[in-house]
Amino acid sequence: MSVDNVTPGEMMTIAASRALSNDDVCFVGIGAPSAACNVARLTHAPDITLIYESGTIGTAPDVLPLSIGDGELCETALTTVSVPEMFRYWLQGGRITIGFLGAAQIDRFGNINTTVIGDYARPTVRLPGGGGAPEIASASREVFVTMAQSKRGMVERIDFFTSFGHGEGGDHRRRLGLQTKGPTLLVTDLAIWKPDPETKAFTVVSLHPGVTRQAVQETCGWPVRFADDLDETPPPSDVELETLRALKARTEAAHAGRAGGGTRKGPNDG
Amino acid sequence: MSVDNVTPGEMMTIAASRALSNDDVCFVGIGAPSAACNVARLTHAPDITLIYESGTIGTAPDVLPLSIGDGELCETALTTVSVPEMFRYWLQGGRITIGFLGAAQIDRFGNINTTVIGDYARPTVRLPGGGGAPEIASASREVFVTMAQSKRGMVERIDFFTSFGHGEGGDHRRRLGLQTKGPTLLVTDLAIWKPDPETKAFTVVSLHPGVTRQAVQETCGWPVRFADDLDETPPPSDVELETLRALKARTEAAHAGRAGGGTRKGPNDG
Amino acid sequence: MARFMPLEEAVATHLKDGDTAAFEGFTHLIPTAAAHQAIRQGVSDLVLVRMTPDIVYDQMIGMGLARKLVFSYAGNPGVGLLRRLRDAVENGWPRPLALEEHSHAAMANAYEAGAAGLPFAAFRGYRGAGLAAVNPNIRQVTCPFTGEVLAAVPALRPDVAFIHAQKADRKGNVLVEGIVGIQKEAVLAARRAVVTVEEVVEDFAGLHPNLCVLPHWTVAAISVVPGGAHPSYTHGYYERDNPAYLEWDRVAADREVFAAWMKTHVLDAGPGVFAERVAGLGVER
Amino acid sequence: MARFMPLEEAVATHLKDGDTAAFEGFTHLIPTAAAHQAIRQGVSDLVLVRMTPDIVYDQMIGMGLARKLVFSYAGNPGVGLLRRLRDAVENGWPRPLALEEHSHAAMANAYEAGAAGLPFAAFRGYRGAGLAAVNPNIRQVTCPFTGEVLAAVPALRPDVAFIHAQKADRKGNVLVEGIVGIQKEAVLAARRAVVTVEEVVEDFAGLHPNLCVLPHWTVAAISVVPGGAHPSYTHGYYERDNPAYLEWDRVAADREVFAAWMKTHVLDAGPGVFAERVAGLGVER
Repeated sequence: MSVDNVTPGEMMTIAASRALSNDDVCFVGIGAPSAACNVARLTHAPDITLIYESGTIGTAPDVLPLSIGDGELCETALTTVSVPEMFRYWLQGGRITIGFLGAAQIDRFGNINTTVIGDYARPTVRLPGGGGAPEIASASREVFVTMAQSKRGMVERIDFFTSFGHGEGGDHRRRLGLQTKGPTLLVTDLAIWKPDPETKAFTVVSLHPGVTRQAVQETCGWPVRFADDLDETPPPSDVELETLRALKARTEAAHAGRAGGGTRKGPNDG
Repeated sequence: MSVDNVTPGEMMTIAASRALSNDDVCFVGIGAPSAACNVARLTHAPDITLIYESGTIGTAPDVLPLSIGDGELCETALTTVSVPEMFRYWLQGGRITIGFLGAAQIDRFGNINTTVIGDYARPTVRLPGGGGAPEIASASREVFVTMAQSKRGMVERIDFFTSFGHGEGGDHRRRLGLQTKGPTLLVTDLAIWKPDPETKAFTVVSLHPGVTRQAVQETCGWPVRFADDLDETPPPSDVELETLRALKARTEAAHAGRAGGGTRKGPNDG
Repeated sequence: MARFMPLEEAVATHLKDGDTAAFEGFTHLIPTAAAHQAIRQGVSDLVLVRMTPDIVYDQMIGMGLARKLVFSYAGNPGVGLLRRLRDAVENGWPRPLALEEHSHAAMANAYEAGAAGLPFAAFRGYRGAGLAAVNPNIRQVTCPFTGEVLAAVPALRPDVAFIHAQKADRKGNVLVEGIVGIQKEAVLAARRAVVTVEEVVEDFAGLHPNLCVLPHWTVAAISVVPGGAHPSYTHGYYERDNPAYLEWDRVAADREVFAAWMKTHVLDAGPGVFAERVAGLGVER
Repeated sequence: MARFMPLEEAVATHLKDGDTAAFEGFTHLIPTAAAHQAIRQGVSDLVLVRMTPDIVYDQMIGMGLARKLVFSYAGNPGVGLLRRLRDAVENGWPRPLALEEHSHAAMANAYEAGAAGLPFAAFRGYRGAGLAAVNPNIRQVTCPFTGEVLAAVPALRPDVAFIHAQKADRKGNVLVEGIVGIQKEAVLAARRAVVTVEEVVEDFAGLHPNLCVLPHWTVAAISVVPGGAHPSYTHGYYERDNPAYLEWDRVAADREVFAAWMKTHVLDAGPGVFAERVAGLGVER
């Protein structure tokens, strides 16, 4: 398939989906992670276990959920447990192989901020907060992150440590008693990043088709390191692209139609 | 109804059943407590909530269970929860108004032993152990005990504190930080006992019809105290006795009949 | 013991100024009707507790009912930020709002500890996370066997919890199905619980034995409010009203638009409007 | 990942000399067939864990498989004491048996902590109870908010857990219904789990969403053994064989009667006998 008509967002979702395997038990964040996980399930990893923090285990939604608690997730799940059980038996219990997160702000060590812009006590922008992320980041065996690149999002220094990645790098996780691997993969709309084995700083290991080093640096707030043996990400296959587009089309059709009788309608970009 | 044909065991069960009310949430021990609780449910307290430690909440068995986990308990329950939930949310959560226990050995302060006869490390007789009793005794708002009298069962000094009643009496519970009332009622086959308000030692407050003070003392291992205003327990009413006997008859019929094909049959006194 | 009563009476009886109140629901079964009744009642100085404050908490905060929020994720699910919450936190409008912020794991464990009658919850959490430094209710406890240091948070014990559920039986037992979230724990952790339900059935005979049922003696009041979770959804009854969540983003962006919307849709309305609001959202049953 | 295999292979693969092993079941769903297979396999030096050791543990202890028992109530349910256990504890026959004794609340919390990946469980227990003085694994932890002193016990983390369940689907997901007891926690707390089931079905489509289901990736092996819980029962399949519990009291009373009974009914038998044993105990389905 020609790369020309593939959007960067599509390339990001598909590249992220490839990192997941049939044996993974994946704790899925909403948005880009959810799309990637479901593309994996609908292509090369049909037996992957997807878990959303609302308690749905082994879910197989036909359309992408708008929230972590959509009815579709429960209706297609193997089982649905309470939220305390989800966080105690399933996440803290060490059963999650991949915690898949998005990020508002991230630094080169995979530390994530979704709490505040500015000072915590007097924030410029009050963001939603961490939700499940602090313990997804510490209890999952490894963490994947996916987000579109921007200087506002990929920063030299995050304003708040919502969830801990590699801290200041090196063996910082180990020093805190964290036995899990932390962030091992960052997939953006431009590139695939992995932590340097020593410093743990994210390093570009693969550029998506047509993306230049300059484009990566221009949308990233820290000085970018590129791997010596830099790859080019294989373009989406027909199956991957068709699967993703069909999923998005089903999602839009499903979420556009329904509205209640008592409230006025707002614009629907869902 | 004439008292003549009422057995002491029947009188015990019926007298114990009368102590329960419609609003009680009762954590039911197997054996005599179970019979008393179900007679209460089938007579004056139809809305009583009976809970067995197997997780069955609001159960209404048609026949008495042989164990705390009989299928009948689950089939007639409002809901059945896991055992950890039972002990965490329902017992420790402070929702049980009456913990209803039997006892192998009891002392005058309502301390109970179902663990060992003799030394703990080298017991003469190894009894089953406490099961739910230690925390039933501490977490239930009050504790009722029912047992047939005998010098072996009602002793000056128990061999092991399986569950704590009033300890050495007085304010011993309060000194241990226990906020609950502890044993407030002991119903035997001969009498009804309640703790003295000051010393907390069990005192006979009512003799069952036809029972003498001497008979109570002869089957009790400590010097018995009788209340100044000693009552006589009202004899079973026709309804009470018929309900109990019908329940026992249904129980025997239900438990006698069923046996597997692969093991030889033993005597069935169930 | 559960008593059936109109929602107005249930809220008036069980929600008082200064209460610590949890209106719980995890995307599913959000007790919108009860929250709107609280707004109409005009209660003040609440400490609002919820894992996932969304539109109804944005509304309560925007109307000035709350002095403090205990939470772990405050967002308009599928849409973005909560603009009335932001206005309160960033600008103190209409009044300042204190925040006690946790992670989901901490809140879930804290409710669980509350339901279990414990004073605190221990869990392996907050390692390297910034909240531990800004929230004095995040402490530590050491395992007496391994020496491992775990995070500890106080149990949540709200004065009152509000939830929405599918149905009650005539005795007042309550059934919650689907994404059950944190509702059972919220009810058991609270001193009083008020439940709105879609309908009342004769009894629960024939139900599977292991469902999520709250016995009638764990609930103070039950009010029948069909559609009472709208724009959230009730599994088996009606679907989520996604456009309403998008609309809220527009409404909440402006103080005056917000005030006008609240007058029309909440202050001048009543519990009866919820049935209409879900009329077009039914699922096959 | 669950693998379907004959019970002989499942026990041989997953139960080794010296293992800490839990055969859990709470009156209901006792994994008798798996325990009998362990006896036939002749494994030794086990640390047996169970809240309610009953006939099968009496048999395993009487056959000398165990060096230690971790438990909270050891009895023949509805009948009385366990005579082989008594012989081991009181007389050291056939070998001495160390006891680690807890209350039900402690064991339930310890399994729960094991399932939750925690090193210990804190609960309000053992106050005034004698076990705290004789069991060094009962310690204390202090609430960092209220100062209340709570009991603490180490999490249970068996090497292997055996349970019996109603059914598996073809992928190896397992359904447990009725009195679910401690089985889910035992499986999740254990390093490996072996499940015997009454039957295998194509899938679990159409089941209520909130049932007790163990995903296939939490289970190591599944063996189909109809009747495998006899003389215990399987909700929806067959009833409890009460006379067998009474018979056991007679069998276990004498070492030679016991040995002969074990030879006939366990050593010289196989998993196939269980289907016959429940033939007369079916319930209407």
